[in-house]
Amino acid sequence: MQLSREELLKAYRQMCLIRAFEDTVHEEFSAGNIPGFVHLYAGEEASGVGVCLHLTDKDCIASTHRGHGHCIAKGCDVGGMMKEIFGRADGLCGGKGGSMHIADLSKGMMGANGIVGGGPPLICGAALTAKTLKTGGVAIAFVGDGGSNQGTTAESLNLAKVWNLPAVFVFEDNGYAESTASSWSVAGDLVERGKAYGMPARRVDGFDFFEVWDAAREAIERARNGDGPSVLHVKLSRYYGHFEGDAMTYRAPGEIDAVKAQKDCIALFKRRVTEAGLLEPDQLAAIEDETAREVADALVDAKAAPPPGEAKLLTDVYVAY
Amino acid sequence: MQLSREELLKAYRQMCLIRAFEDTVHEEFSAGNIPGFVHLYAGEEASGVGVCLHLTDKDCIASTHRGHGHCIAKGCDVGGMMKEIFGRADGLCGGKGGSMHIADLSKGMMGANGIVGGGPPLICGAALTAKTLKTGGVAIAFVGDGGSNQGTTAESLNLAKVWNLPAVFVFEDNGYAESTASSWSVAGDLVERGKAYGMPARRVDGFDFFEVWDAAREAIERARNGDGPSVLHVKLSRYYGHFEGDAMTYRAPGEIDAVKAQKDCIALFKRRVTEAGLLEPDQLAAIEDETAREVADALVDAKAAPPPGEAKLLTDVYVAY
Amino acid sequence: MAKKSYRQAIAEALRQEMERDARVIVMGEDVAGGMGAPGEDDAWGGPLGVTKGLMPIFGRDRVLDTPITESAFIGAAAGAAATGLRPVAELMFVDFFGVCFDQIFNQAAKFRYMFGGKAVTPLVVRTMYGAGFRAASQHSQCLYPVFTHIPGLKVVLPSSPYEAKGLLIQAIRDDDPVIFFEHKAMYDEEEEVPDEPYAIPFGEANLTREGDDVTIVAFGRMVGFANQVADKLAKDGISCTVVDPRTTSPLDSDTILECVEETGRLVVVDEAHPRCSMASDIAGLAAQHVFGALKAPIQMVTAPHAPVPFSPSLEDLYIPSPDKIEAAVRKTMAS
Amino acid sequence: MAKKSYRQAIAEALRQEMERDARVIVMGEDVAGGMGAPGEDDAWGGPLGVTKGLMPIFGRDRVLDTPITESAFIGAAAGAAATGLRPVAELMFVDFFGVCFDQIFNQAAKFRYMFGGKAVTPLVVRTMYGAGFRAASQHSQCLYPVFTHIPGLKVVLPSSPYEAKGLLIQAIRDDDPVIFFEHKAMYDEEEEVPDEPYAIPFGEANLTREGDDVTIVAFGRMVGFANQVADKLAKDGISCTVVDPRTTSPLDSDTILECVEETGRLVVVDEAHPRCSMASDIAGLAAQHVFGALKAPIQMVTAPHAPVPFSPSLEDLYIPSPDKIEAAVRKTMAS
Ligand SMILES: Cc1ncc(C[n+]2csc(CCOP(=O)(O)OP(=O)(O)O)c2C)c(N)n1
Ligand SMILES: Cc1ncc(C[n+]2csc(CCOP(=O)(O)OP(=O)(O)O)c2C)c(N)n1
Ligand SMILES: [Mg+2]
Ligand SMILES: [Mg+2]
Repeated sequence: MQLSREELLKAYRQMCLIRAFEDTVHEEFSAGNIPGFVHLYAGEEASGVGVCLHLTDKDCIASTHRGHGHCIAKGCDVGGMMKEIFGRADGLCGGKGGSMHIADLSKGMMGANGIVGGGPPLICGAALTAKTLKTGGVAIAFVGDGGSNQGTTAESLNLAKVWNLPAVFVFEDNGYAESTASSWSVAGDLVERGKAYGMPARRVDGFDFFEVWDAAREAIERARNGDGPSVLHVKLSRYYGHFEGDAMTYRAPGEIDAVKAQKDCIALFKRRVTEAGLLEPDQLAAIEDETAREVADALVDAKAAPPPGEAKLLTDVYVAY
Repeated sequence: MQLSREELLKAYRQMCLIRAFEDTVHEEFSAGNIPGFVHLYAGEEASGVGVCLHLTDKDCIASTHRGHGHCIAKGCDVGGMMKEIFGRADGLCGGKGGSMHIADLSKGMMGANGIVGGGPPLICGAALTAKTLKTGGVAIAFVGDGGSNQGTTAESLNLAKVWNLPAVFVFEDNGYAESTASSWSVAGDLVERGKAYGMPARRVDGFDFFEVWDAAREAIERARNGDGPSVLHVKLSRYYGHFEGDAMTYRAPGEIDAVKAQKDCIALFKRRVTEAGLLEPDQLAAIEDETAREVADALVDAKAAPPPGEAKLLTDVYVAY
Repeated sequence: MAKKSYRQAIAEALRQEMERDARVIVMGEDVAGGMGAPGEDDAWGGPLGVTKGLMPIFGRDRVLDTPITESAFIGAAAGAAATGLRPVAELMFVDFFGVCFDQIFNQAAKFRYMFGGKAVTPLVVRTMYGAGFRAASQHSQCLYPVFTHIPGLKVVLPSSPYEAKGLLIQAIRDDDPVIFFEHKAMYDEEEEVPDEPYAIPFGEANLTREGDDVTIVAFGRMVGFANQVADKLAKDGISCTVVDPRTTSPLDSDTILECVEETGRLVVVDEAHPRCSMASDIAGLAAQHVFGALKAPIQMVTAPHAPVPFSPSLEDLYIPSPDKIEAAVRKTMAS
Repeated sequence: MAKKSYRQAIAEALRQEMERDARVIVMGEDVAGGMGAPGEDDAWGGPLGVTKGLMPIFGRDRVLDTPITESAFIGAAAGAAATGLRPVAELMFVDFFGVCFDQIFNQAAKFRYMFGGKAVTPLVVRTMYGAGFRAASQHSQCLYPVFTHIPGLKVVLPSSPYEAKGLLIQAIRDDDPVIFFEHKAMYDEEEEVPDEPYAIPFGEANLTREGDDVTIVAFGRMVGFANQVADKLAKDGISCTVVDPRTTSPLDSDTILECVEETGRLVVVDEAHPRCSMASDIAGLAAQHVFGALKAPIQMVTAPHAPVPFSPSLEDLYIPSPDKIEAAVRKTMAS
């Protein structure tokens, strides 16, 4: 374990922030306060955070429809995100994008994406920019198990390898694409696929923050050193439905409760760092309070914030037209 | 070797027919008699023939832009093909398709295809029909090395495996996609890709008709038995340019001559069957004459045949509109 | 006859055609759902539940879940159609056409022409379109003008539950590739729908209102809006014909042109973006063929040339509304 | 100033902009060619040789060959554009857009709107279009109406070598995603083209002929045909204005409408299929905004609602010809 105390605190803070954010959005959606399609990341926090902890603003990520966690892990403003999800004028995207399109290019967050498999090609582009302009940056595509099958993803693996791009493909395999099990929809094996495209590939326990962090460190280092792309196949679980409103009847009774009880990534992290004496329980408790408050404040602000006015309907289509 | 004498004769006949056809089209194109984009299969005959010898009309194939050889191997009428390439009214597609779109669904030939990677999804469909209607048929996608990278191809591998379709994906790796070497454009390894999608995959020497035939037999048998899809990675060489008119400056001087001298698939076949005493030299010579004559006749007919008249311009867009 | 929702009407059409013809199969992402999962089978029926209940009747061989690979499975549907099945494939949202359009427009749509009339491709692609769901830019588009542009495709826009059932049955029986557009905001709309199967022919417009002053041509969900406006304006003495073309390709231009000739005024209502749209298509048709009968400028009511915004406050402004249609009718009456 | 071909004009624009701005890169299948191959490097320059010669000057880091994976590399170009490069990606034939359109229309085109105005995506996609090459149904389409329909894209149709150079330079300097349509049958057309770089602004139509009787609006290759017709008809005393809009999006509707107001008659010439086309787009525009000035039905000359046939005998009948344009002008004059 090579994380500094500061990094550990940051990791815990971000995971708690994501969890609090998603739990809050879940409640607000259930109460009918949030419209549209909303996909929550709760349960998968160790992946986004374990990867993004290695990144700075000059590094880029592309996310999926399930983007809130990646946004927070990449440093997007939680207040701006909440406002965006509520469709407010000063949301991170002016209320025009909503949950499925939150982005902050200044943070290297290239957007959640409503198109499954939409991100990997974009990440090849961000990696190409880094390589061409020699910024030292890397680019990471988060892709679901369902998205792993999409042709755009396969093409991107090939392109990243052929162009020797500083890229990492993180397959977040939460066991389902909507109601379809990944054990059915993903033929063969994602680690083997990465290898078949000529790149190092590693299976990762996504409940274990430290394992994610370590695998990501290795892959990102490789990319930064000019040694090309890698694949990580991260196994994890989502706690809520595919989207808000999903009754999840396709899951086994008790499936989620068992995961929560046995290997919740935040609980595992907490146990590990306290047992090892790396962080104090009250430090962690403070973070829990703090992040809960941050999200609660963001919610209050978002509810109070005004929606965009008519004048905004036709702006931002072009830089100039 | 389990080929009957009859099959050997048929194989030789088809390979010679393809060669004669392609050589003739090459000459006619060079003479300015054929318009459009024309991609020739000369040099690759053992692949199309070695695979299609296992098929009957109830089995389907989807081809590529380089489709003449697959058409002939699948039993399309050579006269109708030549007329099609000349854009004649009674060409196989009424002159509307041309070289890149020759098809004969009654023979299970689902078309050459102007779109790289266009065929594999269609073949999943033909295989699904066979499976659903229990016809006992199989479906084969021919794909180039360039086409192997296309997302449609990767998706089709996955779908064929997940649906357990009676399909075979034959990657005809002739070393180039246009002017780009497959050693560069194909990251990793095609056999590994097949395996990574969970299916048997085998590398095949495409100069050796018997090796192709055997590998195809195995894969097609597997498909017919309900044991799902396979991949064949067939290494071979094209004798003409990417399309007619290509100066091929990207190839090594002498590259093609060396292939022709050392491992031309037709010459190898001939040597092998005569040396083993399976067929007589004069039987083979007769086939050579016969196929040359058949193509020469087809050419004469095609040149004399009338083009489609104006009345045909707007027919065949719909069954009914 | 009973009241049925647009969703139920579609499901009934699918079920009845599957009963009638064993070659009809349904495929798409989670059209049954629960594939490989430990819980309930047939868990989803697509994200909005349209196909739920088919799989228990027809089994997994005829109701096929797919991985998220639209090129592969829409292409497979095209290939299956060309070889003897009659597949109904679900492209969940039409916004996803950009990952698979080749298999639709270069393959399925062109087989027959490229192959000299020898192919028959009875493919149906069902897909959701339209704004109003707060689903933002990548899940709210209309895009039927793009499909209408392509020769070889037929394009259907059912405007009510009754229309949806009859047009879907026709689509499945039709021997050409058909794209069937379901408006996601209409699934819960209800009306009387016959229990028995019936087919509504393509290329025959439906006059939902007949009047003397203005012809309103409207598509899909906009037909209902146009009818509302016509009813309202009737009280003010403005008498409107409302034409629901039902299919944009083939298009019943004869009926449209006749109506325009009778009324002399034309308003076209198209939920899609304005450029190269059905609005301009119909306007161009009239300006070429019944120019002499026109008494006033043609009015087009469309969504703006902008992506669909997420925020409800903006999305409500974005969609062509009854108010905008009414204003357009009043404008053409005033000139 | 020297005579240059359309091909040379495009190549010169690329070279000059690459010299001017190190962020400009070129990518596509075989844009240099010979990658990994034992023979000559820079062997191809694309199938018709347009980009040949760039790689030796700018190197493989700025002239990138790609595998045949349009989604990945067009998407990479979009992602690179959003992060600081100014990529010019070649989609060899526009007919291939069906395998990669998502990255163009849902990603690049919508970034700015979806992200609330914070994205800048200076992407250029160069692509070949048009019939006349005996290239059959999947290599001869126009499809610019589809791109024009999409908000967030700019669409350019250069009608001559001079136009091609100036418009491509503008495309590269432009901060929005631009689709640049090169007609494959025009590469060898020549005219005087200035040696120095120059940019032709988007959305400013060019009047290539000015007359009193009829306005012909034509696109791309059709502009030359329209000019021929105008010259011929001038001898018969029919005086035509020919408008080359240069860009279909943005569209210089002001100029078009002014011309129609002056002449009172309109013929639109569009090489694409007729439905939801630029022909109907322009017709609809005129019928809405300058209806009162119109003296005759609007005429539209387009390709038919059919795929492009291979046979030269059919393809020659398929393409809008000077004869058909002349007939349309005479028809509008006669009514
Ligand atoms: C191209 C495309 N096809 C289908 C969808 C609909 N859809 C949205 S999310 C999803 C499932 C994605 O599963 P996975 O990639 O495993 O991500 P997860 O939801 O599990 O995070 C589907 C089918 C889409 N948005 N885009
Ligand atoms: C989608 C698509 N992209 C690009 C092309 C242009 N193109 C035609 S053939 C070809 C090369 C194909 O190479 P390969 O698959 O190896 O087949 P080969 O020509 O070697 O038989 C290319 C790039 C195309 N027709 N379709
Ligand atoms: Mg998943
Ligand atoms: Mg090849």
